[in-house]
Amino acid sequence: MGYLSESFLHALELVFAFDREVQSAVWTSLYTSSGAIILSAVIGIPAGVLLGLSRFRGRRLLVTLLNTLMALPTVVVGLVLFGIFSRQGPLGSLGLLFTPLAMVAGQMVLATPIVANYVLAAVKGADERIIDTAMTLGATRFQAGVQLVKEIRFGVMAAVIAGFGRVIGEVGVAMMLGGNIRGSTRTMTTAIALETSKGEFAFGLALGIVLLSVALFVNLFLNLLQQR
Amino acid sequence: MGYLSESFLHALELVFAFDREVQSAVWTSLYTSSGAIILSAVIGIPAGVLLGLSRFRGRRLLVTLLNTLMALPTVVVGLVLFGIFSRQGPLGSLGLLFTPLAMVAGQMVLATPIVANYVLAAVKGADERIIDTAMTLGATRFQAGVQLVKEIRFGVMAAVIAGFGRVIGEVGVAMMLGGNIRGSTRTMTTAIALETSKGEFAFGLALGIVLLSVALFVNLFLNLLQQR
Amino acid sequence: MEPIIRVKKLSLHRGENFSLSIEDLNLYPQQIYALTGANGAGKSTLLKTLALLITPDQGTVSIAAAMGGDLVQLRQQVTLVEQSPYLLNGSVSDNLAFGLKLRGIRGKEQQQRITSTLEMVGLAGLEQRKAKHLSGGEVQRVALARALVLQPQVLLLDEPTANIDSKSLQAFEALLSRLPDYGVTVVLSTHDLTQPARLGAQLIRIENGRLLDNLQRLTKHRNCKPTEKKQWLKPLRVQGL
Amino acid sequence: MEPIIRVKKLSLHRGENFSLSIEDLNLYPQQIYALTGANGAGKSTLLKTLALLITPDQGTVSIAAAMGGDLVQLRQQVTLVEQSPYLLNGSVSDNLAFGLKLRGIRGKEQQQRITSTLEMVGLAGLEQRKAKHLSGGEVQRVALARALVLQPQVLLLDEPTANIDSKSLQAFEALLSRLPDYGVTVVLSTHDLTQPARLGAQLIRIENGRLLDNLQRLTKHRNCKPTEKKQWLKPLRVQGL
Amino acid sequence: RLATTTSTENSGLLAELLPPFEQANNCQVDVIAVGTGKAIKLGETGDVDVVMVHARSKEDKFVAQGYGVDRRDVMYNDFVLLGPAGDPAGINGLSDVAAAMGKIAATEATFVSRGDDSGTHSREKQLWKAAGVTPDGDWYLEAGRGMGEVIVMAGERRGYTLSDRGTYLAFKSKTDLQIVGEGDQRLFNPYGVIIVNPQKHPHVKVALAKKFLDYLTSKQAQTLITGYRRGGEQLFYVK
Ligand SMILES: Nc1ncnc2c1ncn2[C@@H]1O[C@H](COP(=O)(O)OP(=O)(O)OP(=O)(O)O)[C@@H](O)[C@H]1O
Ligand SMILES: Nc1ncnc2c1ncn2[C@@H]1O[C@H](COP(=O)(O)OP(=O)(O)OP(=O)(O)O)[C@@H](O)[C@H]1O
Ligand SMILES: [Mg+2]
Ligand SMILES: [Mg+2]
Repeated sequence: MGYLSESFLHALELVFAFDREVQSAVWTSLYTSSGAIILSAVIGIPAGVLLGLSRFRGRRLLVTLLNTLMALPTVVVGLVLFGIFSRQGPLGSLGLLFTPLAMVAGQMVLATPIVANYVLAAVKGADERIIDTAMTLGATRFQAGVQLVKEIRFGVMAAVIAGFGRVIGEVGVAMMLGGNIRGSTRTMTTAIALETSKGEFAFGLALGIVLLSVALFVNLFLNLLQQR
Repeated sequence: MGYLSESFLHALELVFAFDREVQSAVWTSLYTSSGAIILSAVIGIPAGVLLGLSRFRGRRLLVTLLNTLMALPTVVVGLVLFGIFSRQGPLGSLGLLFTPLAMVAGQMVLATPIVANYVLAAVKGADERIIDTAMTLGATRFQAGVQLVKEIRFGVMAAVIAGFGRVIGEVGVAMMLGGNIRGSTRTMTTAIALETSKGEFAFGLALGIVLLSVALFVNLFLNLLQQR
Repeated sequence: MEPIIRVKKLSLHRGENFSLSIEDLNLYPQQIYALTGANGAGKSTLLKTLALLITPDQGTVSIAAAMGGDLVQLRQQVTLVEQSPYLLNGSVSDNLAFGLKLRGIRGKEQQQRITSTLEMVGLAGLEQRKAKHLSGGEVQRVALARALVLQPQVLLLDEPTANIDSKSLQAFEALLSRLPDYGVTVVLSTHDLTQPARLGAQLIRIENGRLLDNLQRLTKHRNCKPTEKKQWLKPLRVQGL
Repeated sequence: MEPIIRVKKLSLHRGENFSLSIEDLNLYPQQIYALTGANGAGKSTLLKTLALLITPDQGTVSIAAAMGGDLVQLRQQVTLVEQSPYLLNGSVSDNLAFGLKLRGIRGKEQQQRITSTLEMVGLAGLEQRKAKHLSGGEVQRVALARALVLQPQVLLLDEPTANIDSKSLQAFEALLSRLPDYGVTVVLSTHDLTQPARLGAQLIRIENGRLLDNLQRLTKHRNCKPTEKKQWLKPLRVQGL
Repeated sequence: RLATTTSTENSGLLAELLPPFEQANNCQVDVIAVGTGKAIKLGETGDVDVVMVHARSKEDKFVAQGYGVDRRDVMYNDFVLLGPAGDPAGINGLSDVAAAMGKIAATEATFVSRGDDSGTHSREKQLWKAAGVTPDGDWYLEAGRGMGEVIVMAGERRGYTLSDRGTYLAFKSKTDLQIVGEGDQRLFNPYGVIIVNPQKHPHVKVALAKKFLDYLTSKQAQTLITGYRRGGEQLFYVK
């Protein structure tokens, strides 16, 4: 138990010491997660809107499948993409394995169902008159969808925040596809996992506190963005 | 790459062979996750509603903190609760470490912010007249809140589904607090992690497919529940 | 006679551009009051305040002590039908049942009250319709029925006949004008300046958040005999609807 | 003269209880049509269908070829103001700008049009108000302005004066009755049976989803000189508002 | 409860070794397979009864600090140096493992290190020291992962790595790495078992733990250990 309080001091030290390795891990975490969440938003938001608005046979089943994808364990995503990126896999020649790009791809796979589901729920809860209003004012279906997203922007922002939280805090994909290589693909979470496996619980926890602080700053920033 | 197709066959085999160990892992996954999500719903739904409706100084900051909690890495939750449940920890005498109960506690910590955030977003997107309508018809604030939850039940169900997906698919907490003990705390995800670390990729992936099937059934069930 | 609602030194801001301020306003039981004024004058704001849904910045809205102590008990006796009413998810009958359940009225009595109230507003047989699939006028009728079925002491109606068709209007007005005989006090807002006279209502004119007349003085009462409250649904049914 | 909207053998189901079916209905340009009927008769449904927002189960709604080819081009010329309008998040002026932006009207011209249209509906100076913080009548005015500012060829109005205060009503009616002079065809629904006459409108009576009169025959036209369309905002401004 | 390294559990040995003991004593041994460092930590916190690891210096420290008692040698296995098919550093056949490591560094051939303070990592560092090299640069990847993962990584990157034989055999089919160095004295790796000190943690089932240690060092267990085969190869040896 002693390590709980110990780790707080440790975290403070880490932050103020600007330890180079910690900095590099923070930076890797940040840019892979940001890249992944941007891609997820680009795919997940339109997917959620489409699924929320359209009425076709099998829609319910598709929604249930999308729900199920939220249960994708990171190890499974890691395994599948590993198979694809590995030298014997279909994309092996690109040499993406154990690079940040591979991590971005894996995290995108994790975050997209989350973003899409959140947006879907927001669309279902939105006022039914929005689409008709936009269309009678002369919008195309696409423009009406864009306006809908603006009307439910609180829900959309929540979707992005949830997806971001998921990827910056996840370790399985980062580990399997990034490889936790010091100075290149070591993220905050893989560093935490490493320290923990070494038995350095206090240091691991300290890194966890640093990670949460980083996430807090990102969220504060997104919050400001939304307030505008 | 070969293991991708191989694993599908393997998964089918596993399901039809009713392998005792797989059964036990499925069962452990199911009941710990269900327990955790029920507790999370009990805490997270009221928290989300309260936070969505109330107006007080610092509310925005609290929401941002809640958002940040979604970035909690499973390892960190594992570490902290480990410190609490371990023999030297404050609750050490209960001997909860490496039992399913400890896993439920950890998963609850992971899922509660997700449920609360989802519900919060749904409340913010809900029609503003709901609370006033319920109150002028004679409801107490509490009854009005309950009615609000009923009105946004699609969003609430989405919250529960997202939280469930998060916990049934996560491995860090299950591993650190459960200990992946065969026959007692081995879940689908820790089994997958174990097989993967053994190099049994196909078997790990097959277990992943079984896990997703289980999640699909749960979601179909929740979907039916919602349709009523 | 004691007023049933007494507003004193009320002041209330909404946004930067509007404030409602009422020095003194007494509403007496078994009267009909008609609130008129331009768009944005503050009619809806005043009604919401009387319904105890908005807490004023200053001043008080007090309700006759006889009606119970706490806020919830009072709200159960003062029911507002909003200008653009929100119907709860579910069927028409679910909407009417909501308030009844809160008052412990279930089973057969609930059923009967719902059926007769829907008949009263011209929606007989629409019990099982989904509330979200109604026309504008039907929504307004359901909202009115949802309040009437609770038989509150004070009924606050925000432009209740705005979307009602011309054939039913007369029947509606007949219904409203007879409510005081059953012990109900009615405050409604309207843009139809001929309506108050038809209802035998006292005018409350509002402009820019202020009352135009001193209404403390204007207390001439309609005469009506208080009746057994429980029975008010039956005799009220209006044939024409 | 060619009709601007032609409805043929239209049939349309909503839920299990209502169907709209219209054998034949021709609407001619620069006319005002007033749709009347009981609550639930199908007025709003018909207007939505004319606005090309509901696709009928059978039959067709055809719009004069001159107004453009595809659905979006047509919708840009046929604008509906709903009975209970949805205002977009943002300011009043954002709401008016939305349709203008879609038509590529930006900058100064956008600004001018918004200002003069808001003046027209009596909301001068409310540009920056948040749309979600308006009163019922103000919402209806903004929704009307949001359609007027687009200067569509056909204006469909669902109970546009239901929540408008009595003082402004006359000015509104004057505004509406002069629209045909500027090339606009107006179809409005109303429960005020004296309104059609004041507007010089032709009655379309609807009951239970069916037209009561054969309107193909009724084609007597108001006479009005087509004017330069771009100028219609200026002369329309109504002082009284 | 037994905390042990992942390699022991993953090799499958425990599945052979434990049942006779469990039957004889009518108990169940909960195996918690984690990294060496964490296994020792679990012992320190008293969350397990017995620790079985392979990192002599850490074990000694654990006992010296009073966390553990009654350390015994159980068995040993050996490390192998793995390299890609082409053997770019040309070390195949060198019997001196330190020299081989020196050559890898000299040619800057890719080397993937565990980088996690595990028993294997400690051994690797000792070997670098023996070779007189401070590994650094683009060719030296510190992965911070488990043994199996590191073998796979080295395979993907066509690099060298140091592994225990058991894990290599388990991953043999997943990689094209081959053994390029083995048999050196410095590659032997003893496993020890330690009972968590009951004076620090009174709830430790010390009697049973003692029986377990007795069992592990008994003739019966030792034959099971030497008899254990994986892919036709013997993995563990006893003194
Ligand atoms: N989405 C829907 N699903 C099922 N029924 C519907 C739906 N929308 C409307 N209806 C029904 O169709 C009928 C016609 O509705 P509509 O809104 O066109 O009436 P209206 O003439 O505009 O009435 P009002 O004067 O009350 O506005 C009503 O009985 C209504 O209950
Ligand atoms: N939540 C709010 N925030 C800011 N301003 C508001 C809010 N609600 C109402 N207002 C403003 O308060 C004023 C009075 O509104 P209210 O709804 O009481 O008017 P009303 O008399 O009911 O008008 P109408 O006849 O149009 O229904 C309006 O100018 C409106 O813009
Ligand atoms: Mg109002
Ligand atoms: Mg209508």
